Amino acid sequence: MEGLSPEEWTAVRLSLKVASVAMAASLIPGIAIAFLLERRRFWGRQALDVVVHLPLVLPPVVVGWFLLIGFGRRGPIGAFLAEQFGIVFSFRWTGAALACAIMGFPLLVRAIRLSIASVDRKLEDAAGTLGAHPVWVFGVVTLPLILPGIIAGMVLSFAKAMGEFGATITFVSSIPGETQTIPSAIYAYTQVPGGEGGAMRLTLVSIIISIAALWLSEWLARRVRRRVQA
Amino acid sequence: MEGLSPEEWTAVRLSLKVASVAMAASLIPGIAIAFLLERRRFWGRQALDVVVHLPLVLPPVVVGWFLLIGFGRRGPIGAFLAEQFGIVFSFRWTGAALACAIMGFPLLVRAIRLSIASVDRKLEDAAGTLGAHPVWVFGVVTLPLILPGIIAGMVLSFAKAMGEFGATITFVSSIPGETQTIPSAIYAYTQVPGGEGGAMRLTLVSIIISIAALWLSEWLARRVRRRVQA
Amino acid sequence: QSRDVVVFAAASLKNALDDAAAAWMRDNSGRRVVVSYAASNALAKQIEVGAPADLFFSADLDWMDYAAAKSLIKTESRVSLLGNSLVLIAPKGSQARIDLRPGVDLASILGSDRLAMGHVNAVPAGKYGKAALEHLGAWAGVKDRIAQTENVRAALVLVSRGEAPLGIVYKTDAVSDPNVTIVATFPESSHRPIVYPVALTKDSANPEAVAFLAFMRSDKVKPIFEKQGFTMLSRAGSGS
Amino acid sequence: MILDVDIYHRQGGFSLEVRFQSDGKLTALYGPSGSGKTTIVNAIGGLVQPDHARIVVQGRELVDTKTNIVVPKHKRRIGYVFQEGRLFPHLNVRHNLLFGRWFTPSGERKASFDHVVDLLGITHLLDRRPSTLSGGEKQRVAIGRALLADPQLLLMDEPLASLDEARKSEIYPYIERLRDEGGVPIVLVSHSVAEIARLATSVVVLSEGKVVASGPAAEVLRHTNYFAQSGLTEAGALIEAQVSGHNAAYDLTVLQARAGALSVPRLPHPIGTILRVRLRARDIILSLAPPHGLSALNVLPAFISSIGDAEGASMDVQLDCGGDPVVARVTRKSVEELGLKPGLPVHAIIKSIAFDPEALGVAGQENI
Amino acid sequence: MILDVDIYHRQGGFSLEVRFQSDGKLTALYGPSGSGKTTIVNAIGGLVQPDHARIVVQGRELVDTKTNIVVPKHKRRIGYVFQEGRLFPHLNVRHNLLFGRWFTPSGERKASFDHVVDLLGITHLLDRRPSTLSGGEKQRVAIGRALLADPQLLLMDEPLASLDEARKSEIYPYIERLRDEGGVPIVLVSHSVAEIARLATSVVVLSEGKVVASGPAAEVLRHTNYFAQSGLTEAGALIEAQVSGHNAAYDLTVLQARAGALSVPRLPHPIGTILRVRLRARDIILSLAPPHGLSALNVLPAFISSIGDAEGASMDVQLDCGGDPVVARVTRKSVEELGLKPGLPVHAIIKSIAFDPEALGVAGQENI
Ligand SMILES: Nc1ncnc2c1ncn2[C@@H]1O[C@H](COP(=O)(O)OP(=O)(O)OP(=O)(O)O)[C@@H](O)[C@H]1O
Ligand SMILES: Nc1ncnc2c1ncn2[C@@H]1O[C@H](COP(=O)(O)OP(=O)(O)OP(=O)(O)O)[C@@H](O)[C@H]1O
Ligand SMILES: [Mg+2]
Ligand SMILES: [Mg+2]
Repeated sequence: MEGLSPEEWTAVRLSLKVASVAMAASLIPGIAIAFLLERRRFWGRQALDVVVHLPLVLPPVVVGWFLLIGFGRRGPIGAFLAEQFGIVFSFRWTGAALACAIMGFPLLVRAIRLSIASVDRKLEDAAGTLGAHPVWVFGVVTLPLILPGIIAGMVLSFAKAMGEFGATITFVSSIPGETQTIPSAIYAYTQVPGGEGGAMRLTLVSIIISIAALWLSEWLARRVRRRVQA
Repeated sequence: MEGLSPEEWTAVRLSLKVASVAMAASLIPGIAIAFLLERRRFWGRQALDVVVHLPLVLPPVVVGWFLLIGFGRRGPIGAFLAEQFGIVFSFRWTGAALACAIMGFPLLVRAIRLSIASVDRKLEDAAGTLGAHPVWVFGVVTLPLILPGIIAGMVLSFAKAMGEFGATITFVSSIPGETQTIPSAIYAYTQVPGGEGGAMRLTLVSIIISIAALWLSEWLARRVRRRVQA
Repeated sequence: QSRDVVVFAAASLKNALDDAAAAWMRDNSGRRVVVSYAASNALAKQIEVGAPADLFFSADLDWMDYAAAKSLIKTESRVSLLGNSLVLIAPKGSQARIDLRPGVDLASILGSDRLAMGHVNAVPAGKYGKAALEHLGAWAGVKDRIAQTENVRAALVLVSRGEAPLGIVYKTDAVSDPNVTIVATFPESSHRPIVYPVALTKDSANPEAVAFLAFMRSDKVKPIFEKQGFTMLSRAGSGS
Repeated sequence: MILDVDIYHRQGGFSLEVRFQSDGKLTALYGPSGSGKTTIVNAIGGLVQPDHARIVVQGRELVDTKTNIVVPKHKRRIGYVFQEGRLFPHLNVRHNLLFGRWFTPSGERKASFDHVVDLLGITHLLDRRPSTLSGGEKQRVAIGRALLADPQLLLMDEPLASLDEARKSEIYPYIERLRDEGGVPIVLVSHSVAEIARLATSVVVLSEGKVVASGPAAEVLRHTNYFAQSGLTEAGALIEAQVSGHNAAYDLTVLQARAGALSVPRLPHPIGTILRVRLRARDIILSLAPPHGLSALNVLPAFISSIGDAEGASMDVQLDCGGDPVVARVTRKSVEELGLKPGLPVHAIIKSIAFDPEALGVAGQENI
Repeated sequence: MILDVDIYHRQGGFSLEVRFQSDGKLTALYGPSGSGKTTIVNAIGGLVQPDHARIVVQGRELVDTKTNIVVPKHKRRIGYVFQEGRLFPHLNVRHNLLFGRWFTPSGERKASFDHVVDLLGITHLLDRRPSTLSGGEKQRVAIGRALLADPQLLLMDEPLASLDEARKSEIYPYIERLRDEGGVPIVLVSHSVAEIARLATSVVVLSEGKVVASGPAAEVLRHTNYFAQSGLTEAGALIEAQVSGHNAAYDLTVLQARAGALSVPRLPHPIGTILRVRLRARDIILSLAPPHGLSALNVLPAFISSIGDAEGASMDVQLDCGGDPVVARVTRKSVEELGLKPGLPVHAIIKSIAFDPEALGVAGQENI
């Protein structure tokens, strides 16, 4: 098997960037929403839960389509963000990252929720009696204790972002160097005669990246678990 | 918005069947593999971990393609299963279920793994001292304690199955009444100009189903959590 | 500093268009063509919401018409550039001998097996295939035995892997796969002409795009497209 | 009033209905398992939100459900030693110990880290994770964590339950000092009458969610019947005595109480120190005549002030030893045989050896 | 040999190196916090895999690292009361209690559920979840769970630490019966010398991972110095005595020991029952002449057999009371003033009241 072409390298680099940014950007909102869903009872909680799960339930193409409508240049949110903050998603790599982040969001949130649910609330109480404001308690007790869940969520989010295709290509198309991630490139290969080689090549690259990511995450998880295990 | 056409109803029923079967069928292997990955150190563990994650990392189309090669009529596994047990996947709803199960598998396994990791091993030890063989310990201590993770995993698996499209259509194509699930039907709508109405209709159905599924899972989780919380 | 030419093209055009773009870039060093390959419908919708495309190269007429109706393209630039033909294929070594005449009985050949083809409502090749079968009076017999795929390549794979004994794909796809044989070619009269229309988008202000479109209409690219099995439509014009 | 507690709270089938006030700097909660001790402490600490309650500590109103005052737990400035440790598993021992300190106003950091760590014998554990500690080590770290938070109220739920005697008697003086010098009110849950007698200035006896008795330690402890089995062994009188001299030759310390002079095993306290001395009722032998040729060094002349009702074989004989109330537990048989009756002059005999460290605590002002 | 333990094990900076044999049916492990008691129990229970070990219980070889024998924990038929409860949170109390029973061969289910539940006072808790129990309630359920597994070896790690005295003295007789009638060897970790003296037939004293002393309880307990602080209060002689009569009028029971007759508060045991009686060294007063007019009912004539070295103010005087070895702890001052020396005839005076329930246990055969 030959090496990757420059365009393929571009796609690989882009995919890594998109997946990393998607994972990183969804982390804080993911933790926040997981905490809300797991710990708070508020009006609209059920609805929020459903919304978070939608990217999983709906075909990716539909998600991409909603994104296109909502976050496109002429979409209500897209227009607002572009005007107010100059953040443009449409047909930019940022849009690909947004699509990937959203597709991975339910996975991230679920993993973190599971971890939050298994935190011993008595430890949080103990921290409270020692004078820690609830925000501090979250920061110095809850957060360290849910690190395994956060890591698992990040793995899922990153892996999903590496494989995400439907929503991304629907939302931001597949422009080489800007929005053509590995899955888009693989897709294009599968659509033409003789593309199998290219598709396999990129598939292998994906697998190698995911091996590296998993290895890293396991290493992190082991370190963290050793600290957390009671 | 008009009601669903008979074909659409068929797709909805099929999707429910496929998603339920996919979820149910992946449960036992999911628990087993989660347990292996989380608790045992064996040769090939890393590889197994990667394989489990692949459906997430690879574009769904590629997964479908691998399924076709492996589980198709001429595929080594498909041929074997067909000959020995008469189990045929190709162009059957069972194939759709297989595709959905595999696509949801990494999510299921991760959720269960997280739960297993948070089980207090000391309780298992205690069960051991009381005479319980490790298999029993798993059944009467570990399993009940990881129920929250199992439920979360089932939700993810079911939701993923409701939305899965790429791998399914690649593997078993889209045959009304046999393999045309909601996402396939939505896909068809999105491909024709003016099909948005139909797509929206089915999208709504998907959302309603997922609301019901989430509601059910929350209810279950609440019951279980009340039992499990120390 | 000239901008890149951004082409939104149906994914099935990848090989042909990559080669054409390479040829153009060789001839006009410093200019770049960037092609985003995706499904025609996605591309049309994207252009509708303001995608930075200069050219839209669709795999069928429906989505070009959609774009035209929404005034997303410069109508005067629209041209039906490429043509293709539809064939019936079988796995290599298949004994099937079929004459695609009106009244042809595909159902009995299929037996309990499936006929693989693109989605009959969604995928262009599926739509053409359905029309052709209807024209030949074979649709009723096979309509319950169709395995509809997300794209025509997937139908090819199904036949190539032996999952389905018959399939309907483009000739361009069939000739490239050594694992399938073309059993018969659908008569051109049995379906609407298979054309790949291309047009400049309304918002495109890139002169290079005009130049590239002109290049693609020139004789220079003819061997490139024909090498991939397409026919250059000589009657290139308004093309609907 | 240091502690003013009035709680009504139901949890499951258990209802807690307690109301007590305590003037004491160290209030002990005593009662059988399941009588509601931890629930009370949790309510004071803010971990349980009682249905109805008013809790005032040294004038600070922590809870008043009538006026909807509920000070959040992180603002109560408490140090809580939990019944079950609750160490932070992700922090090593050092950071567990220092946890409360992060949230203590820097001007109020008084407890010395080195001293507390040394006292608790956990210096060698500082870099370890809680998961690698033994049961008693965990408990000691938990005590240290609460002490180092420099609390304004210390809640201790059976803090010394799984510690050995040697370690306990090292910790007692520290708690006494906190109580007397630190001005930190302490609420202590304990099943050990000996511990309560040594440390408590007030005692609240609980049973099935109700207060059975409450008041100054000396008073409550005199009623041996509150303490069931352990009362037989541990209850008795608490009197005050001053160190009046040390006898280096015999390693003895002589205390002067109103009751008379007491020889006890050598104590580290300087002459003049006021001690609280527990005279266990079970340790006191009564003699009609001044005894001779006995190995017991302490003989206190006394008058019988009253004789309690019989409980099984034994009777509590209340004595007046020069003004100090002392109680002796003797058999009914002895009472009859010796003809003991109120007003009779007797001699109370106590071995010096009976004064073990648990029986001898430092008395703050007005601690008895 | 009931218990034959030889363990070498390192964990972190701690190294355990113990070797002891025990003939006793109830072997108590005693030692300061962190001395390795739990680690030993874990090794016996199969929760810790020692680096090198040979552990034999009643002829059953549980571990022998030399021959690679390691009986898996679920085959050891043990009942383990953990230091920290470890109840199953997903099961209610009833199912926690019955857990071990599922795995007990049906022929060997001897412990009566109702009896154990009643004894432990947890009848009203059967349908509750462990998370709603108080600390002591959890501990009682944990004890019940171990007992109801009908183990062939009972491991108890500070099982009674957070129970009140009343509850303890209800549980003691049950453990005694298990020990004497059930033929179940018991390993008990305890910080309470009183508890050990009441229950143990053999004692192993540990310090920093090493065995300091081990042997029959009566022998080890006579050496008060092993027991540091608590030794002062609790150590003493263990002698055997038989119930010879009950005095209903005074609610007393008369015991006959070789040392002489002892009057103690009324006991439930029938005449003829053999008891083990603890004579705390601190409780014994020595008199040169037979005393008169004292409230103490028990006067045992004795000869001084030896006088131990001085430890601070006190000396242990070993007595021979008609063949029973008894030890009295008196001040050095008294020894000098009374001129005590080996061979001198003296009278040992003990109050009846000193015989609290902890001091009076039932003796099985050869239990002392
Ligand atoms: N994983 C570990 N790493 C390092 N040291 C450990 C580890 N586990 C236990 N230890 C140490 O081993 C020693 C013995 O522990 P063990 O639990 O046997 O003590 P123990 O006698 O039961 O004490 P306690 O009365 O406090 O329960 C302790 O000093 C403890 O700190
Ligand atoms: N959630 C609950 N539901 C029902 N009963 C409860 C709940 N929580 C506590 N209780 C009961 O309240 C009573 C008091 O509990 P608490 O923990 O205050 O007892 P305690 O005096 O501290 O006992 P211990 O000495 O055993 O620790 C117990 O009988 C307990 O069973
Ligand atoms: Mg409690
Ligand atoms: Mg221990």
